[in-house]
Amino acid sequence: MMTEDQQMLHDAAERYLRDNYDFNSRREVVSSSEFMSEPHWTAMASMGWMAMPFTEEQGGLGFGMQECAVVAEQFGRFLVIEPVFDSVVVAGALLTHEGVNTPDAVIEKMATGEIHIILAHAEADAAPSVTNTRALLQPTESGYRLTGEKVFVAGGGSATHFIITACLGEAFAYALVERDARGLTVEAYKTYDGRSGANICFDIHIQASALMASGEVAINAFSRARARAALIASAEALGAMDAALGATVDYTKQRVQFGQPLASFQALQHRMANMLIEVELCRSLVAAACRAHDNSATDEWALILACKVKTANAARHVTQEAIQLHGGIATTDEYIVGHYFKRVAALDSWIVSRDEALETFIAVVDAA
Amino acid sequence: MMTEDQQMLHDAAERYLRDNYDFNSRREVVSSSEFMSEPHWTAMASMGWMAMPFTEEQGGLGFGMQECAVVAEQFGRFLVIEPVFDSVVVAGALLTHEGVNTPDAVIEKMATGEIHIILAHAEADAAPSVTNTRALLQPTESGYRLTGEKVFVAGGGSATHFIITACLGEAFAYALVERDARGLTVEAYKTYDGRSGANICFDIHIQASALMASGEVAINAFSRARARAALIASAEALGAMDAALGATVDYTKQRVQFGQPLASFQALQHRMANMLIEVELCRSLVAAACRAHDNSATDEWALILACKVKTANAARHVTQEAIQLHGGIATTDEYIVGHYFKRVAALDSWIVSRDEALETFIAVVDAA
Amino acid sequence: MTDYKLFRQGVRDFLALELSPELVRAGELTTSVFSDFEAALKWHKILHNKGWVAPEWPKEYGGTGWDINQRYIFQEECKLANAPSIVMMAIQMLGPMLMHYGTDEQKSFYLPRILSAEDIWCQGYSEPGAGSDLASLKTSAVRDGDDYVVNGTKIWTSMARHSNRIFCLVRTNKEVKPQAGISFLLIDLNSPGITVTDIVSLDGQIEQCQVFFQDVRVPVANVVGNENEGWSVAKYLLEFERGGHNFTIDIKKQLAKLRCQAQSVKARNGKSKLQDPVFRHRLAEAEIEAMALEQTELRIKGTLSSGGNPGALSSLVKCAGTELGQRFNALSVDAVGQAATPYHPDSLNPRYAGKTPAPGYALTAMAEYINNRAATIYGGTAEIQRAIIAKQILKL
Amino acid sequence: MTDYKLFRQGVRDFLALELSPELVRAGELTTSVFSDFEAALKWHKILHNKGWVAPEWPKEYGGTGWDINQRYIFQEECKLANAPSIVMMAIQMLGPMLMHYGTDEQKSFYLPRILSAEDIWCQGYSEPGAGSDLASLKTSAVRDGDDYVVNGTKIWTSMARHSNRIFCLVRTNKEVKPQAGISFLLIDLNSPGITVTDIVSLDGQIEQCQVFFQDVRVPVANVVGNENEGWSVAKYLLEFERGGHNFTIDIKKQLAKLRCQAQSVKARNGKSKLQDPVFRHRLAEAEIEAMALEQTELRIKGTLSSGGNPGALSSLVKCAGTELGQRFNALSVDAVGQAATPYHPDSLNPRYAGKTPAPGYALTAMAEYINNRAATIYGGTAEIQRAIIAKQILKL
Repeated sequence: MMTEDQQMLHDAAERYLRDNYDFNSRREVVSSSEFMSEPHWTAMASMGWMAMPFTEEQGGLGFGMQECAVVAEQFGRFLVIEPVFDSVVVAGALLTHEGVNTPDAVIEKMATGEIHIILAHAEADAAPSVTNTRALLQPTESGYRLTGEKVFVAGGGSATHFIITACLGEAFAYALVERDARGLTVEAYKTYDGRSGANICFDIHIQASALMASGEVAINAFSRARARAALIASAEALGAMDAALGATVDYTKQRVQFGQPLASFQALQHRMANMLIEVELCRSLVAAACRAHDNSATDEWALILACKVKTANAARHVTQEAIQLHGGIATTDEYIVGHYFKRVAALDSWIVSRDEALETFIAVVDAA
Repeated sequence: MMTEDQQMLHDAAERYLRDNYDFNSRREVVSSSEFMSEPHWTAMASMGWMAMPFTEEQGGLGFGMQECAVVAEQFGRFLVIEPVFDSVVVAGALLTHEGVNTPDAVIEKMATGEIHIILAHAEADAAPSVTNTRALLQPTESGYRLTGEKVFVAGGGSATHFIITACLGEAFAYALVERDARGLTVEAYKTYDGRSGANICFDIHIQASALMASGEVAINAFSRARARAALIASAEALGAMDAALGATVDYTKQRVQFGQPLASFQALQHRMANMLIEVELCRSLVAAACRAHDNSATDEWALILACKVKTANAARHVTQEAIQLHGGIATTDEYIVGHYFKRVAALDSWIVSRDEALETFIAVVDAA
Repeated sequence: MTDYKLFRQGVRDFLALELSPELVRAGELTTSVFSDFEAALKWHKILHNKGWVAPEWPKEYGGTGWDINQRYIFQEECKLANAPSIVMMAIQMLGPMLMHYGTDEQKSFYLPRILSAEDIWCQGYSEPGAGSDLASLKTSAVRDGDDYVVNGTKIWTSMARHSNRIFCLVRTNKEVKPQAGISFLLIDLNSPGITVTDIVSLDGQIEQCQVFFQDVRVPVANVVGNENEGWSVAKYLLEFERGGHNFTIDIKKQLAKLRCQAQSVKARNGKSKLQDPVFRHRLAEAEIEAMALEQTELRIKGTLSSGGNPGALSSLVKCAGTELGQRFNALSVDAVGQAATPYHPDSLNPRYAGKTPAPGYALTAMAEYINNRAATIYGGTAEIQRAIIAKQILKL
Repeated sequence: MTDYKLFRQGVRDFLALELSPELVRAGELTTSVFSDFEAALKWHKILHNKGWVAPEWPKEYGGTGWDINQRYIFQEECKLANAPSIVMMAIQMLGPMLMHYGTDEQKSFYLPRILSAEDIWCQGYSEPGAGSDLASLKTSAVRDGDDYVVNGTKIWTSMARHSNRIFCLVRTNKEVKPQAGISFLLIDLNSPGITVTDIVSLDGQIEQCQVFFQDVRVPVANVVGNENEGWSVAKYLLEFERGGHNFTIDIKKQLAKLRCQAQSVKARNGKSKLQDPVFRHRLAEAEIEAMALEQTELRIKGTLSSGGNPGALSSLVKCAGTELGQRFNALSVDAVGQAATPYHPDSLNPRYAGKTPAPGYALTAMAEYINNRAATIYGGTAEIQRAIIAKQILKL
């Protein structure tokens, strides 16, 4: 059950997106040369969504992941392409962790939408793990030289800044870099889920103050950012699968075959019942994992990882079934239901992949 | 497609079992104090089934696993409890492998059913692997002293002899021992699938000639016996799941609920179609794996292990569905369909377990 | 606010004091929803003495007055302490129904006897030709003076061999639509004309029976609710059967048992089966499902405590919970391998002290695996639950 | 007896000689049943010159005279060599049907033009309101002198944008039972009154079209078979569509690609994704399914070579084969992770020589994953196949 705050956030997000983010106008943006809609971005900032995870002292609303997830679920439901949470929740976690040297102004600008910051971490042939990077930070007289390459930076098409992870000597570290920094090349591209990505290549000089964190602080902050990314991915996947089920229910009720609505066929009814079971199990887990995170509960990590695995499995199953039960129409670009499938396919491996989450889950559970 | 020989074997086995091995008379034997039916054993010997895998010189019929599997499938279908193949195929493989010192008379007696020999290998806390045993063979003046314990010897209730695996120094070895050997205690029990098992405990003296094989010969023979056990288990599972599907189809056609035969409900139709898909995929794989074994094909092991994994998965799925689609009646001892489920549950871990087969499959495929 | 920690400690103290080794053994060796009857009865009486036998009942009728969390804690601690399961049909189903539909006479006569176990009840709904399609039941009750004359048969009546009474659905009017002609009747199993026969289950145990009625006379006063309104009485009951169960508690217990089994068995890699990667990954996926189920049950509990109605969510939980339980059963059998195969009923008797063919950790695996296939059949099959979900939630 | 080794070598030699790098690239970058059209057409003409474009056809009509094993070897070698897929609708379906039902004029006019690719055909069965329930189709053909006047629309007509002709099911009699009033009609897509619009697929590619007919005049001579007997003509064709495909060849290709993808990606344990135990076990289960499928296709091939009729086994293989293909697609996407996400159509163009946002091994993964969802929908949905299995094999 939602708190009053959560219910208000839910209702506001649902209303705004229903009124302003219909599938056809989304399609227009996706098929344009833009990587996202500036007007939507501005509107979303004014809805306060970008201020959610920051404290009041930081100029934010002081909400936890429970509240962010409520809005993220609506993002999944309406297939929002703007990387709001990529910036404020994921990069936000990296910039607001205790001990990180972030200027107040940066947080303020994130919270108002003036800038948006995207984490650039993955490298072409590095194994996924918290701190595996071959990019280098080398001290110079005036700061650092930062060299390397990063790939598949989700949301990177429209980012104004990147957080780039790198090794500083033996230590894991990360720096905040402007998109138009000299020596930074951004190859941006569209992604199958209507969003953007970028491969970036850099040999740049940064000031000492641009080094946000290193060593243990950086590792802890990064781990927290990953946890939050898993939660956002789960919440979005929940919204997407629930919406896909809703579309399937509606469609099968009106589509007639062999003289009857599809919804009257028992085999399809049972499959839709199975879809609902999946959705509801995920709904419980997303809420519980967010709560555990907000409360720093002892089972926080187990719940977050379980949530990631379960929502990834379920979202794949539900959106695949949604396509199958629709038939041909769902294989077209102009019909919404296949887009849920594409979005959850991209979410599956975003920052924390399903397989990685399962492997880590086992380690966490067996260590407990 | 079956050869003429195979068709004849199939027809004869099917006819004999249909006429003589109905479910009710099987139940009588199972609920008696006997571990199997002596009359059936004698009749099965006279059908020639026990002579199948032995060469003509050995007094056998010279058939391959393709022919044995045809009969084993019928065993699965009629839930035969007599451990015919446990003896002639599994122990038979251990006794007829090249380099094994088996007296002709032993093979002859197996082939005529006069004796039946069961492999005793597993130990209480030994990991399953080809040669892992803690039983000991120690040379004495007149032969060997054999000491140790073996557990879960499937078919051990009625065995006249055991093949006991043990270490002879560093070497893996096995000996042939009579059930009433002095110093051998047999604790026999019934099993959930209506068969028998035994835990045995031994400190016995055997003659030198009772040592059947040791070292590389023993390892190779054992590996071949395991391959054949996996094939027999697969063929039986195939027969059991096919029969379970047949029973389900028949039952749902005549059972009326909500004014219609169950078979007319679409959700159940689709599930039965899925069951059939599983059965037919298994049928193909069983035949192919047996053929590969008989021809010593290069992909023999991959096919056998794949066959074991697939039939175990499918048989579980199909027999569980068979119970579910029947409803309450299938949860009773007096109705046949649940017994298929119990039989395949026991077959799952017989000699080569499903998980073990999967693990080994990966090793075999990745080494190829 | 209730101090749940303190409450939990109180329950633990009580269990430590009252659960004899034999009762614990009966709990450990339970392979179905029913424990050894003798042990269950002993335990029932101990709980009754304590006043804890029917925590769900209102206090006025002999309940405990606990809130939903306390009831959950109690159930959980009983399970963890391996208390045997008591026979619940009357407490879980008949009792609430009598409170709702019963006359004052019925309530004052039957309810105390349920609590004290003076009466053991079984449930007579299903018939050989009427399972999921309950409305097609044929057992008839024909009015004759102040009695009904009952003829027909009921099947799958769990524990009928140990019961002295049965609550039944019977047909009192054949002229109307199937659902409309059914009444709810309480019958003394010692009445002349009743025969009870055992049904041997697939695991070799006897829990189910078939009950035959031949010209059995039952006083008209034994109808609950109005004549011909038995269908709505029964539906009220089914809600209790569905919502009353906490699958999570059972599944956590299964998981603990399974981890112990898997730790006791060596795998191919020489480590325990629990460290065997194939098995571990399958287990992890099931563990994750268990967490999702737990959180869903907590959600329902939250809705109930704040006075809400979880509605068909309980069908959803029944589907997910029973199927997950079966998945754990299969993992158990996979974990212990051939050690699961010996069929040795003595081993499952809490009073047996002899040798067992299988090691302790493996004794119950196969019986549970087999017995629990029924979990998706009784109390509304998985197919019926899915139909309810499709109709009531998805409005298909 | 045919020397299959020699035959295989001959095919390999031919492929090595004739497959240009651009054609191979088109094969590698194929993400659906259709390759880049330009490349496919080139390859069609090369095959036609060699006389190998329609191996399934009888020799008299321009086939190869190969036995079933040779045809399999040919398909397999083409796939392994990354030959592009040619547009098969006319060769696989229309051709055999014309041979069976066509007039001499129809045969001698159309068949050579199919072989030479002078005609490119598409298939007009489905309509917006008639998918699985094909018999409810509404496109009408009304007799007017020596012509029919056709009105209506066909949807999911693959490759219509590249075609000059369409074979259609149209309604010629509305008064009879739905199946009885349908005729099979050959229509020139250049006829006045026809409009073809593209349908953008979920993967961003255009393969499907919708074709609109407004008062299109089609000579009566273009009916195949008798008027109002189109339903049985179409059923004959559907058999070819189902039986004509060897899923194993595609799946072996997928498996090889997948192994290469998984080897290229690092997993958490520092080794390649292929050595990541979670992934490896999921892959192994799928590999085993592929072996079961292969052996089933070989069984069917055995039945066919000895003149038997595999019947509804082909429905079974279609279910298993398409769903397994989708499973491999999902494994591919899991293997390559975020490298699958870039949407960059140029990367899939065999003539593109620029930079690609994703590495070579990952270029096709997502497009295949998305596109192949249609595999269980077209050519008879998985649900229709299961209904066929239930009815024709299980007799439910």
